[in-house]
Amino acid sequence: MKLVTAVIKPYQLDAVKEALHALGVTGLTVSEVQGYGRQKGHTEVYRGAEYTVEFLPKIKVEVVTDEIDVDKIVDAVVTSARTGKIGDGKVWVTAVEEVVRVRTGERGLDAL
Amino acid sequence: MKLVTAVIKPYQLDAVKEALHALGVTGLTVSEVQGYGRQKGHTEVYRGAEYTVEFLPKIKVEVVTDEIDVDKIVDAVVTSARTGKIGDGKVWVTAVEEVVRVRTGERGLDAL
Amino acid sequence: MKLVTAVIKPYQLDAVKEALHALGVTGLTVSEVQGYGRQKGHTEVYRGAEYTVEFLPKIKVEVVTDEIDVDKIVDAVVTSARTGKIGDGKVWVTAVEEVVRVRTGERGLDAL
Amino acid sequence: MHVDTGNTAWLLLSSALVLLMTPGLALFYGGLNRSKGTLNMMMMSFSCIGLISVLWALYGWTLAFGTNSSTGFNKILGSFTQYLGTGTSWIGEEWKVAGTGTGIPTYVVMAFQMMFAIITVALISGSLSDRLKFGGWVLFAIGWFTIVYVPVAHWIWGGGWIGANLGALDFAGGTAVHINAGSAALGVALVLGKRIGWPRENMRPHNVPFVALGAGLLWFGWFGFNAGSELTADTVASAAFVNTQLATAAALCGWCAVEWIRDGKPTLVGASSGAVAGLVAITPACGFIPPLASILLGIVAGAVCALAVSLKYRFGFDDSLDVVGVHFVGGWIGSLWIGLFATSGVNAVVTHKSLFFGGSLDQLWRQFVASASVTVYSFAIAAILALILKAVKVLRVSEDAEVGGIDISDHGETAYDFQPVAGSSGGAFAIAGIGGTKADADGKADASQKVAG
Amino acid sequence: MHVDTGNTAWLLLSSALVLLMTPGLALFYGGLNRSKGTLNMMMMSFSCIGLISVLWALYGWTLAFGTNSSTGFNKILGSFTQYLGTGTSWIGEEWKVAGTGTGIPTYVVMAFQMMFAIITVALISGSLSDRLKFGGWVLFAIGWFTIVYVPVAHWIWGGGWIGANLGALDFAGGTAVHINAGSAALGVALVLGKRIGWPRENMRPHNVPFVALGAGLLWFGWFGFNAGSELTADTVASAAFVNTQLATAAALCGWCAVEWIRDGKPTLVGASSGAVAGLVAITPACGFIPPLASILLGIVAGAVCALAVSLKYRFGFDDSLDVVGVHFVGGWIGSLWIGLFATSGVNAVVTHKSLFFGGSLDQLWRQFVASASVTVYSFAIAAILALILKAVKVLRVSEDAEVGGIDISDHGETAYDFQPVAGSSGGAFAIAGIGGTKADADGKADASQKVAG
Amino acid sequence: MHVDTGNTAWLLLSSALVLLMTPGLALFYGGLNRSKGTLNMMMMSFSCIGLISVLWALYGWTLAFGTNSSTGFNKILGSFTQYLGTGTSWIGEEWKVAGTGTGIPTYVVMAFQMMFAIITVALISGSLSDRLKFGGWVLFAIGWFTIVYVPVAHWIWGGGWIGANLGALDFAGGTAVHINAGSAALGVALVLGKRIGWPRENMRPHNVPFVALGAGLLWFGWFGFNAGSELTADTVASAAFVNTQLATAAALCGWCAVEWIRDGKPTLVGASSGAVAGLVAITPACGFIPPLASILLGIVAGAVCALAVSLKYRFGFDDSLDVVGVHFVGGWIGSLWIGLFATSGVNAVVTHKSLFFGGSLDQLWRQFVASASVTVYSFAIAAILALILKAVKVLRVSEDAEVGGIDISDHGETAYDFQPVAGSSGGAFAIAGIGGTKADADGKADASQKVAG
Ligand SMILES: Nc1ncnc2c1ncn2[C@@H]1O[C@H](COP(=O)(O)OP(=O)(O)O)[C@@H](O)[C@H]1O
Ligand SMILES: Nc1ncnc2c1ncn2[C@@H]1O[C@H](COP(=O)(O)OP(=O)(O)O)[C@@H](O)[C@H]1O
Ligand SMILES: Nc1ncnc2c1ncn2[C@@H]1O[C@H](COP(=O)(O)OP(=O)(O)O)[C@@H](O)[C@H]1O
Repeated sequence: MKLVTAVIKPYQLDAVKEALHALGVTGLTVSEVQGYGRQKGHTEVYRGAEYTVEFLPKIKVEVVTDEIDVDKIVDAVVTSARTGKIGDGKVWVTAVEEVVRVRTGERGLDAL
Repeated sequence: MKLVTAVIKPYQLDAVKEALHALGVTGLTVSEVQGYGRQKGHTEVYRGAEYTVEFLPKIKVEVVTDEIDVDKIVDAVVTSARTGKIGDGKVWVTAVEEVVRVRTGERGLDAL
Repeated sequence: MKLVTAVIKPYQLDAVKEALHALGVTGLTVSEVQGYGRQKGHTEVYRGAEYTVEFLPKIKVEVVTDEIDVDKIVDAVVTSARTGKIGDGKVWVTAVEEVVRVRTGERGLDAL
Repeated sequence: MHVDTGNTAWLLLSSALVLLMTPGLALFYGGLNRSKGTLNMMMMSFSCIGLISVLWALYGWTLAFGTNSSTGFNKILGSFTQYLGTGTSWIGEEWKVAGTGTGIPTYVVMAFQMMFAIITVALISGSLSDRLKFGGWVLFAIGWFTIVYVPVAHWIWGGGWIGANLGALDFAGGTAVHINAGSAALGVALVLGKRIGWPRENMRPHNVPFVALGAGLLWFGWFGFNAGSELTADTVASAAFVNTQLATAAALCGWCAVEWIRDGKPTLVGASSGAVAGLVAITPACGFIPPLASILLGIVAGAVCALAVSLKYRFGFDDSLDVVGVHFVGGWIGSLWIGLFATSGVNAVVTHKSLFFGGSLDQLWRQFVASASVTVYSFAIAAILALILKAVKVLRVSEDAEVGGIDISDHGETAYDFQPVAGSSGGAFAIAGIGGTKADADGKADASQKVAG
Repeated sequence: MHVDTGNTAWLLLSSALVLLMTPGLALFYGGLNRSKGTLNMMMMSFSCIGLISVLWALYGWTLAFGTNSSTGFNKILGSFTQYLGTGTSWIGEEWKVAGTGTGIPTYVVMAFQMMFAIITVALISGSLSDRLKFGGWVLFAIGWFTIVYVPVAHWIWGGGWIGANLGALDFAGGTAVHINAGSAALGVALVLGKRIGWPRENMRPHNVPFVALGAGLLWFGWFGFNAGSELTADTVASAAFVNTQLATAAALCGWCAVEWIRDGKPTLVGASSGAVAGLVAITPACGFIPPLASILLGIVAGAVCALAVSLKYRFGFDDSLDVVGVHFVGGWIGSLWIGLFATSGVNAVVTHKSLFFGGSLDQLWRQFVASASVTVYSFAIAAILALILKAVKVLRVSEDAEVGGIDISDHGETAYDFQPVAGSSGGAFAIAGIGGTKADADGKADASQKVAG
Repeated sequence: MHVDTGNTAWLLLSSALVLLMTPGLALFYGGLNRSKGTLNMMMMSFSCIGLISVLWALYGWTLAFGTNSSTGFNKILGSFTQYLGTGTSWIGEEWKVAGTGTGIPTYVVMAFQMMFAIITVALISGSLSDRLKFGGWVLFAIGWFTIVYVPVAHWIWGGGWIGANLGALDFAGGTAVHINAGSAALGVALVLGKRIGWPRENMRPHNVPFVALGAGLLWFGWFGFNAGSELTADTVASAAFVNTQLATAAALCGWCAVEWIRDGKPTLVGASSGAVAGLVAITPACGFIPPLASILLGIVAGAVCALAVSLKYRFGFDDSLDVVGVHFVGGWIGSLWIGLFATSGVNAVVTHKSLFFGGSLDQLWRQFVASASVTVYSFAIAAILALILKAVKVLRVSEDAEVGGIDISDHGETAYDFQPVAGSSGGAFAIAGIGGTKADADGKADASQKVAG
């Protein structure tokens, strides 16, 4: 099995979720992160002092999946998360050795 | 070494922490995530408009551990996090190539 | 490619970011986590009831990188995140099988 | 004539109470809004306090409440000179209180009315959240205040045609304030268009305790608004006070009842909204109707407004925080209520007969004409002003700015920077100083060092 | 007799101030609560403003403050008809102010007392957080108001046996409000049981600035509560004002001193709680005792209440936000203080001798009997009402609802939706619209499009 | 002489309004601060309410406003005995109101002035955030109140040399309150040193809606501060009220205008700060100058203070929340403005000629001398007190405490424990009870069980 991790723009989450849903992905886990990269942050002003905010809000999506589906999933994420502007994010894949569903104790593909 | 990642119901964190403690696990890292899966969200009402909240709050627990202990740890997490109701979460295991303790620079098992 | 994950003290983030920058790392993703380990939490008092806070705020930094740079990066993080006091955190390395830049669809090292 | 200290104290207090309503409104609207536009929403209210106060003193007061020497034109607009620029010549002048041998310093009456002008303009902002350029707002506020609020206030309270000729009643501003602002809010919102994502996305209130506290401050301040409008501390002021409390309480219950029946759950946003709907509805009527009629008014206003806020989904206009559903609808209900239940038993100034205390439509049609006139006038001018702003491209922010948040794009600040994490010694991001570093720190400052944590 | 404008202005203002206390209480309680039950906690207060206002006007006022023609029964309950339904017949009636030739419109006195009834019921909710069905609360509030508050107010202030026969004193509500509510809070909490996880888990305040702001608003409003209870703006009102300030300030210091000595750290929750404890304790005594006795009262009340809030851990009852430890205990201290320090030098209505200004137990035992009677009566009826609600299964929410949060289960809303992240251009989740999508959006609405961010 | 109920009601109200300002200030400062020191910041204000109230009653009032029998020494300090310990002997005493045959209970005047003393001390705390030991603050507050505030209040208002001999004017506290506190804030901040990381890191406001609400409450309360300072509800009070509103509104605009021109964006923090700057600047002048001069004053004060808050970056002193830039600078501007625009047309007590209403420097130099004297005296004593505290090691917290947050180190509590997550049924961390478990739960308590979620 594989873990697909995607760091995307927040506004694209809905599209990504729907694209994955269309592929039959039934579960995923998301979290709030802050990204630092080519995309530039903005400036805030407080009582005359200007501050540069370098980190930008991003959403991290994690999906554990069958090896066979990995490419489709990565493609779906990349396509649905794309706006074409800088800062669209990254997707990476790592190997997962075991998965367990807590409720039932099922393992492997059955756990997904 | 391995990294055990568990996505669990928030209310179970205490039990999981204690189960791991009983196994001699001395450290872990947790974060707030939002889960999407079989478990259904709830509905909120604002001035007559109803909204379905699809994502549910979960806790992600990460433990880096010795290879030998992995099975015990996975079992302990699964058992202690279980409520038997849908949405109890997942546990997965990935391979870790190196660990370092920042304070001392110790590597491998010594770093845990 | 590799994924370097570091759990560090919040106050050290700036130093780590600069150390990585100096190495030519152009992107990273950070998130808020809570750590449990040797470092002890503090006590809070509410209307005469004392509460022990066991989890401590930490920052998790994730960097996907070329295999060749891993050691330099781990060293840079460990050095810049160190305060020498307990609770400085951990750094671990896992293998990444594929990376894609969402904006362009570039893969592998080009995606970084 | 001498200054009555009790009445003066009451009106000074009432003025302060009405001033407090605008920060209360800012909190109410700010809490109802999504967090990324909270500050802009609050700034629209705060900028009114700043701008309108000064404009009122400079020319608003004399145009609205001064007496125009041309009797005919005085039905349309007040004096151009009497109180212009708030000269000191009338610093000792007293405003005669009808039916007493005493007066109140004219300055206090001017201040009291100033606070009404401020909040009326601020009310409009609720339909415009997250997408109106702040510069556009400022221009709109100045324009609408000048062309709409000032003459309408004159028509109703300053000796103009609605009060003096038509004989419509408006104790504390159902027509002058709420119908007026609500109608303008609709006009601008239609020109401005919907927020991106509306209504598919959940643009729910980001801070409900703020909504409730805002409603609480509004309620508190509204006693000055309503009971203060009698200008004196007498039995009519007392009746206005009691009616305000009863209608508001009943409207809170009415709104929650609709929610409980329809959705199975009464909400705090609903209770707060119901209270505001009740306050709005009782405003024109509070000094003219008996308490039981006020309770009934409250129930009706609460229930009807609870239903009315859904209309925007049906008709597809994005009245973001429901200014139309609450202020426009509530204002109309209250205005017509006078035609149904006004009685000289409560207030001797009631001279025409109402439906239930006289069996006549005599007062009712006057209320209708007054309300309809203000509705049309305010809507039209507001929409025209918005179209002009659109033409000169100061109306709507860019899509990027709207998605990223108008607080950043138009104000360069964000509402919060704090701790998500329970029981932490300060959130990790905050300790890390992830909120940014000073862009223009000079060399000397840079020398300051961080210590290891 | 004529209306004195100064006194009327003062009582109108005081009524508005006391009304503000309930939103202030909602904030105080809401901030002390865990965030998942904040809105429910605030709704318990807001629903009281809605319900009790109307019930007070309909039958509460006449039963509590009307005069029953049967002299004997008048010791128990007021008139069934005199002010029923707030008829307009008495709209011009004036409430005679003892010792002056002037009056205040009866409507204002009715409104002032209405605000007392509201907050007394709301106070009870503090012990019931996170687990009482909202429907159960509404039924309880109506029942307890009718069977307990109305008669007790009559006994103490309306011509009933405690004030008229026993001769116990209660200037602004130590017995009628705080002992009464505190005792009821204990009764219901015992029947209701503990929150899941209590006391093992840290159910700490989720928003301490709200707690402090709530305390600040309570303090501000309490000047109306206490100094307003004199009904006139005279020297006794002035003494009540000064005593209120001094006792509250001293209690703030007293509570913090206990914390500093015991825990090594004074807290803002403690300072806020101490202030409330001081306000509670001075309430019955503020118009009867001299300033130095007030300072002493404050120190004692602050310190004792700081210790008293720990009792729940010892006895194992979950008085969630310490209504018993603060209002019940504080109310008792203040009530007995009258027996120790009341003097006719401050207020001529003091006729029995106190311990320190007369060396007699004459006033003290009267205070004790009054306080004990109300304690027992209120506790018993409250517990019985709770048992009835339990029997018909509208008392406690399900375990799932309690763990998930009563805000969701009973109100379908959550308190906050905002940005954890420092310096972000709006939080990622909020931008993502993860807060949910509209369930019932019609087709037309769905057509609206998102744009790329 | 008899008590005038209208004036008494007005001063009772004004006292309550001024009390409310300190919780308002706590919110304003608390919101401007980083979240990890919010509670400490608010505690500095709340502790003043507790401490200074009691000390004022015990000895402050008699030393500041009592009359010293030695005429010479009376220029320096008031009576040691007249009102000592707030004896009951003067409970019926009336404070004669000049120009009327009536009085106000002396107790009310004492209470009114008490509130001024409280907030003046609290104002200082804004420059000291996140790093001053709370114990050190308490000692400083007591010391500065006693050695600086009490005599300065006497000099200006109590019959001392500034008011009686120099003839400088200060209607409501520009010199006595704002210059005084601002100068002290600078003195202590210099001794205390900068926050770790300042100015490199962004120590931006953590809760901007709190800042705005705090400013709103300050504005509301300030009507009591300024218009109340006339003691009576008359035409001068009315002028003071109007001037307060106009200058504040204009200053809000002025500050925002500077931001808009300089940074391209007006902010809500700026609008709130501008309002406070306007309130500060109009304070000394509000009862002496005409409305147009007030508008001008507001614009100048808003713009100048907006620029002045940047000075700390240039000079490298960490006046954390800009007490110097707003209160010190604003106080000076307002004080000098009297010398420019005071006129007996507004207030008969103006006897010396101002520059624009008399073409003379007669009033201006008096204002300068008064302001400079208080600046020097307050700065010197404050710095000396801070040096003493430093010497005995109760001044600054440890580096670890500062980085981790003074709320934890000095108060053992954190401001918030709530939900970052949008639309969740309560945040995961909070549901998990990650906020800690009760440390001292006894066995019985531990038996309570969690249920599965
Ligand atoms: N090497 C990396 N490791 C981990 N996350 C990265 C890395 N580089 C970029 N990211 C994440 O991807 C986001 C987008 O990257 P950025 O360089 O701004 O734009 P783009 O991906 O379009 O080139 C960043 O905000 C960060 O969260
Ligand atoms: N394929 C997946 N990848 C990552 N996380 C998942 C996946 N499927 C489920 N999850 C996580 O597990 C949680 C529980 O899953 P759910 O399907 O609701 O119930 P159950 O695990 O009991 O079948 C989800 O909320 C989500 O956080
Ligand atoms: N086995 C582990 N797996 C994952 N995270 C860990 C583990 N052990 C420690 N951590 C993380 O590292 C942080 C620091 O660990 P701690 O034991 O307190 O100090 P140190 O690393 O200096 O020995 C912890 O707060 C936790 O977030």
